[in-house]
Amino acid sequence: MVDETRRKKRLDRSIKVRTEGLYALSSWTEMLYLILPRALLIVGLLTLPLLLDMYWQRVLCAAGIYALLALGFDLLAEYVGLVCLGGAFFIGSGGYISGLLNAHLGWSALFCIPIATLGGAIFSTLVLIPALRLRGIYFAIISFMFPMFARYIIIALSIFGGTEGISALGTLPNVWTEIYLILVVVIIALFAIRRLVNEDIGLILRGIKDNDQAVKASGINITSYKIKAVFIASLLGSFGGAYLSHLYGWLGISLFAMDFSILPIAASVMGGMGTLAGPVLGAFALTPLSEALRGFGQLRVVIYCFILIGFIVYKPEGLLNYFQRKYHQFELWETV
Amino acid sequence: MDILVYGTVNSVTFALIALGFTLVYGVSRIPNFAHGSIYVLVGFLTYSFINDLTLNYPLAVFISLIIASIIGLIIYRFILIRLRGLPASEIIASFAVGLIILEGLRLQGIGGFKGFIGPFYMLPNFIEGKVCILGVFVNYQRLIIIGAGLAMIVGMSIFTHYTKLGLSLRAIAQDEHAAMMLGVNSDRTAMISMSIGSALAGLAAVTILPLGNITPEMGYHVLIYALAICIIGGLGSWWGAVFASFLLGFSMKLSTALFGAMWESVVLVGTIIFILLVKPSGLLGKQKEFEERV
Amino acid sequence: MRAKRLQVIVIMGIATFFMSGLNAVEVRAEKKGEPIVVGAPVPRASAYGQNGERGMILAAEEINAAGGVKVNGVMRPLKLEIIDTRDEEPGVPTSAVLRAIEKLILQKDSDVIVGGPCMSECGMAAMDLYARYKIVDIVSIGCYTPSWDQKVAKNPEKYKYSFRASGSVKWYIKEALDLLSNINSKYGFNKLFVSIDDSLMCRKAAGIVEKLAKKSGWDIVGRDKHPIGTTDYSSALTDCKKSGAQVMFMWAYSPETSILLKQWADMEIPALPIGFIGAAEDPGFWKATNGKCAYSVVTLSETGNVPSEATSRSMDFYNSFKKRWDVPPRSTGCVSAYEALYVLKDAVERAGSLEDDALIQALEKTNLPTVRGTVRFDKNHQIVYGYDPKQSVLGCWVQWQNGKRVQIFPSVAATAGIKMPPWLK
Amino acid sequence: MEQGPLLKVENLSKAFGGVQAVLNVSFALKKGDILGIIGPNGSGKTTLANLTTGFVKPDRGTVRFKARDITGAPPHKIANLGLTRTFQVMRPYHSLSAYKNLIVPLNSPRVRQTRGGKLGDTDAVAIDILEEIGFERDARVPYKIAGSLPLGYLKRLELGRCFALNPEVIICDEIFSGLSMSEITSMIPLLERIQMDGVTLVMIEHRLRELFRLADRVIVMNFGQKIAEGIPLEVMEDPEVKKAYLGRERA
Repeated sequence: MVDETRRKKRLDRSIKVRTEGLYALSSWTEMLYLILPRALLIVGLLTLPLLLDMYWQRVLCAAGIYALLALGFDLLAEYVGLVCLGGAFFIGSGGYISGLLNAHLGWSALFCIPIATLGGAIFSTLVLIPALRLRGIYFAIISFMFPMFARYIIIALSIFGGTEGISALGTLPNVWTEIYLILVVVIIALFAIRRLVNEDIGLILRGIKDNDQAVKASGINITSYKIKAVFIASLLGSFGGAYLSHLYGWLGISLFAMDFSILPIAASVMGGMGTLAGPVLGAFALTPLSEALRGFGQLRVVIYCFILIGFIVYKPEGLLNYFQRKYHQFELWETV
Repeated sequence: MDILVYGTVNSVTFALIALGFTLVYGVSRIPNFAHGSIYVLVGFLTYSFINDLTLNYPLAVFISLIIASIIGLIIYRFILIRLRGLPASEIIASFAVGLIILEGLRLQGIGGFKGFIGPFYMLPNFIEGKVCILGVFVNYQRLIIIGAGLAMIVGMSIFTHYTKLGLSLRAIAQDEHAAMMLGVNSDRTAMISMSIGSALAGLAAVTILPLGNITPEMGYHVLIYALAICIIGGLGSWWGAVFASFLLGFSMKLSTALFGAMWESVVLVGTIIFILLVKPSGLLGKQKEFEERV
Repeated sequence: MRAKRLQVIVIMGIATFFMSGLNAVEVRAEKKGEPIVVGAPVPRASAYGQNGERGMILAAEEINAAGGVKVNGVMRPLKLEIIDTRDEEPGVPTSAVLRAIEKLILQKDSDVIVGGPCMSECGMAAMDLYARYKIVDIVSIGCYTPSWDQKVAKNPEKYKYSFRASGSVKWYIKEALDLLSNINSKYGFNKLFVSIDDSLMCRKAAGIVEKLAKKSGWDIVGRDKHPIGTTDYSSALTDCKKSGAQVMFMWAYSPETSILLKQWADMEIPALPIGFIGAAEDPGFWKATNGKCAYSVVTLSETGNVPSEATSRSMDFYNSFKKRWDVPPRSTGCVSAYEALYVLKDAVERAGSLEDDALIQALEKTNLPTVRGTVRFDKNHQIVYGYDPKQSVLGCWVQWQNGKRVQIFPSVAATAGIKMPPWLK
Repeated sequence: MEQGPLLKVENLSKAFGGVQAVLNVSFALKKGDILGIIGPNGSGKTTLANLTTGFVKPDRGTVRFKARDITGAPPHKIANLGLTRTFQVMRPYHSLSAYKNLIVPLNSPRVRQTRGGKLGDTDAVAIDILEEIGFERDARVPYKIAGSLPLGYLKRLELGRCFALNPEVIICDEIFSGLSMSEITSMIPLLERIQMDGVTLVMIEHRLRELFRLADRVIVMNFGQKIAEGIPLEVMEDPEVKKAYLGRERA
């Protein structure tokens, strides 16, 4: 089937080469070439709600939450080497703190969300600290256990509304606040983290992933850097949780549901691990996909999984890397 | 007494569930998140063979186990083989396969398939009846579980120590590169380990399931138990897994007796977290394992 | 090259799936007026959800066959939009369930919501959604929590959109106690053994039952709390036998309860099992236990799930359900979901429009004789249960007799008396 | 005036499972020394380095650095005191360019302190250090991705990573291994320069001839124990040492 005498060759586009050195920018086309993808993402995300009907706007809100989780997951997995399967724990701690503040103290949602974001992040970071020295699959599994543990504790002690949860929490002022709050946070988080990983702290984190021994021998306390990274990731997750509990005005043990741990990872894998923007893109593709499949009723999950596996197996580089390649390079066939 | 006898049964149950998972992880470093689904699938397959195709019991069990091992083979050959060394992808892909199986079992109305909904899918006991041990009534099925568990542990250790295939499995588990240089085909061995692992999951299913009902939700529990035991025991170590099964089996029974059943799950997860934090190498883990984990 | 072709095939496959998948469950109706869209969130993989869904489809088909719903002189058919909420499945967050409901409201333009979700956490959270989108809903599958009507009572203006046609645990407990009193006065039994699943909900509920039973003259002679998943009950049953209990009150939803009842029969425990036994509700239970479940008494929540002459429509419903689906109705959620569509039809016809306030007022004034009695809502929008089919709707306690579930309580609807096992004299 | 030893190790022992990796090893290091540690494979040299720098906790014994007990302290604390090391297995942060590799040590508390809290342009500092260590700036070597560098540069990079920390002691774990003769020849002056800058070196080595050109003193280890210590050429005359080396060669 495959033609043995030809092979595919990939070459960088000349404009890519020209724009690589930052000081060499000389024309508008080159500027545009650099800015276009970023602008497309920002403008695209910000105008999307205006084009969609109300239901898809809601889906977009949910996608935003998954995007934040995926971003946090990608940061931890690809830049620190901590494969965290405990996204639900961040969601849960943020959601519960915000919801409880709102339900018991009556503070408004807009006030509770920032407090819960910070509080949830501090709480989940503190809880995860003892686990930080673990590596690879071991950290993955222990982080997978934390949300379940929280869930069982809440059921066993019957605290915070027990199995029924608490509903009728305060919601956000209006539909536009709901949607733009999350989108703006996603965009800010994405660019802030992209910036962060290229700062010194980002380099140190990558160093920890590549070779933690050498980092230790360089006089760096790797635990404190890991804590910082986990804190950042849990900030994102806790914000997502706090936001979610006010989006629907509810809190309950299903804030710790496995979906919040697994889906963001799927999004990262699909979008392209390690690219930061990829997981965000993945979340904004995967969540609507899962909603679009609702028409199939029960078959939905099965089809969804097939698509996912197809992606992982046949396009393991992920969406973003694929697009990036197409953007920066062209392909031609050459004869051997 | 109650605790002693039933704790033992509980523990052996755990060991049966976990051994297949440990084998796969030990040999190929693949966390098979579809383990629980295969367990449940074998239960339903056996049920269907007995009730819909009216096969006799041992034959039904035999065919289901064969199917399970083929499924394990397929999962590795077509999916996991391309993902070796990417833990996140491995987890996602195998979990997705598991979900497909579990959700597939519940689908209604496709090709006349009714879906396994509701609580009434049971396998018959091998032998009905019970005996009295130390003043506690134990039915034969539970003794069979203990027997099967012991047989499996002994069988596996003979297999891995004295057969060529078993030795190559162990070689891969200890040092993949060295083994490959010595001519052990890593992919083939991993594939075999997946199929044996799946068959072991199936074997666990057919011995344990006659005690209760089969529901798709069990897939998740089985997966969690398997993870828990492997982590606590030290991965790849038979005795570690067995030891961890006993630890969990008894601590869960004890917590039920002391604090009430709702603490059972808390104790389960709490033990895992505690052990990983205090002794990250697992209970019987060695220095090599420690370095790998921390 | 090959990869390209594979891609094309995959894309085409997905496209076909999309097209075939849409409108998968649309009930055919005669084309007259514009259809009334009824959104139905249902956990399709759970037995309760499946059962309720069947009830609703049956009702919609019947209504449409009879011409539909008459709104201002126009006959409008019902269009049932069923969506799988997947609540009751592990790993699914409530927010995903709520999003499914939002899809019904926002995208499918549902005029009303009828059905689930089943889980209390989801059901309670959904109320806020209905208030937000100002859409009337009739909860009719599951969601039995007593907090539901308390929540409406707290803020009746906000939650005026929500009605509950399924029962509240509160009433079911009262029914159970009345049944016990019946037995007490008829057989003179007064020794009660309580056996429950060790879950929060069961413990709470059984605690209330114990307290009230004590008040009405029962002796609690023993207790057994078994962890969910227990598969051997011999020691508990031995205790029960020793305690001299005459009635074994159960509250258990784990499927393994079937083993308990099998062992009960094997050991010939002289105490009548009565209670909330999830597994024993299923029509297949007799076969699953090889008939050893005989004599156990269980509630199916709604008259009409077994043949009964309680009202003129009880028998009709049972027969047409069995004809449509080849299986008898299971239990909880089936009749109430079926009736909910008739309640809706009645209210819309009286209101003459689908406008919220008119519909809510009409629903509040509902007084509709139907399968399990007469549907009326109290001031908290909770359906009124009772023992008089002309004033309220009836529950349904059955006993397994000769392979069949036979209604034995409430007395108006009963088709047989309680039979005692031969070893209980 | 006679100073106390900079690094003093007493009776260090460590066993892994049943294997006694290091047993009762003691040595002292004076400022400005170059100390060589030699011994056959598996004689516990690397473990000794691990024990000294805190990567492995000793079962028994003490490590004193500048008269301070650092036994069992975490590696990064020890590094911040000025005792650091290279690794036998080279693992640079291969996805980063060479100079970015030095950003990591430049962010350590020690560097911040010694430079008065002001780092300025860390990139520039990093490139300066690399140039000092033998990366030709003109050939843009410091900008290359670390993963693509040849072994010689990797060893220098590893040394540079330690050097960036402004250390007082560097323990070099087999820094010559795998290098060609000419690479080693160019490495020796570099090490000498580092020593002249006031850094005390401990060299764990297999290449005896090259080591003897540098080292003032050597320790010989076998089976986890110190069997000899002294001036390089004299030590080799020691019968124990001969046995350890020759015995191995005969086998």
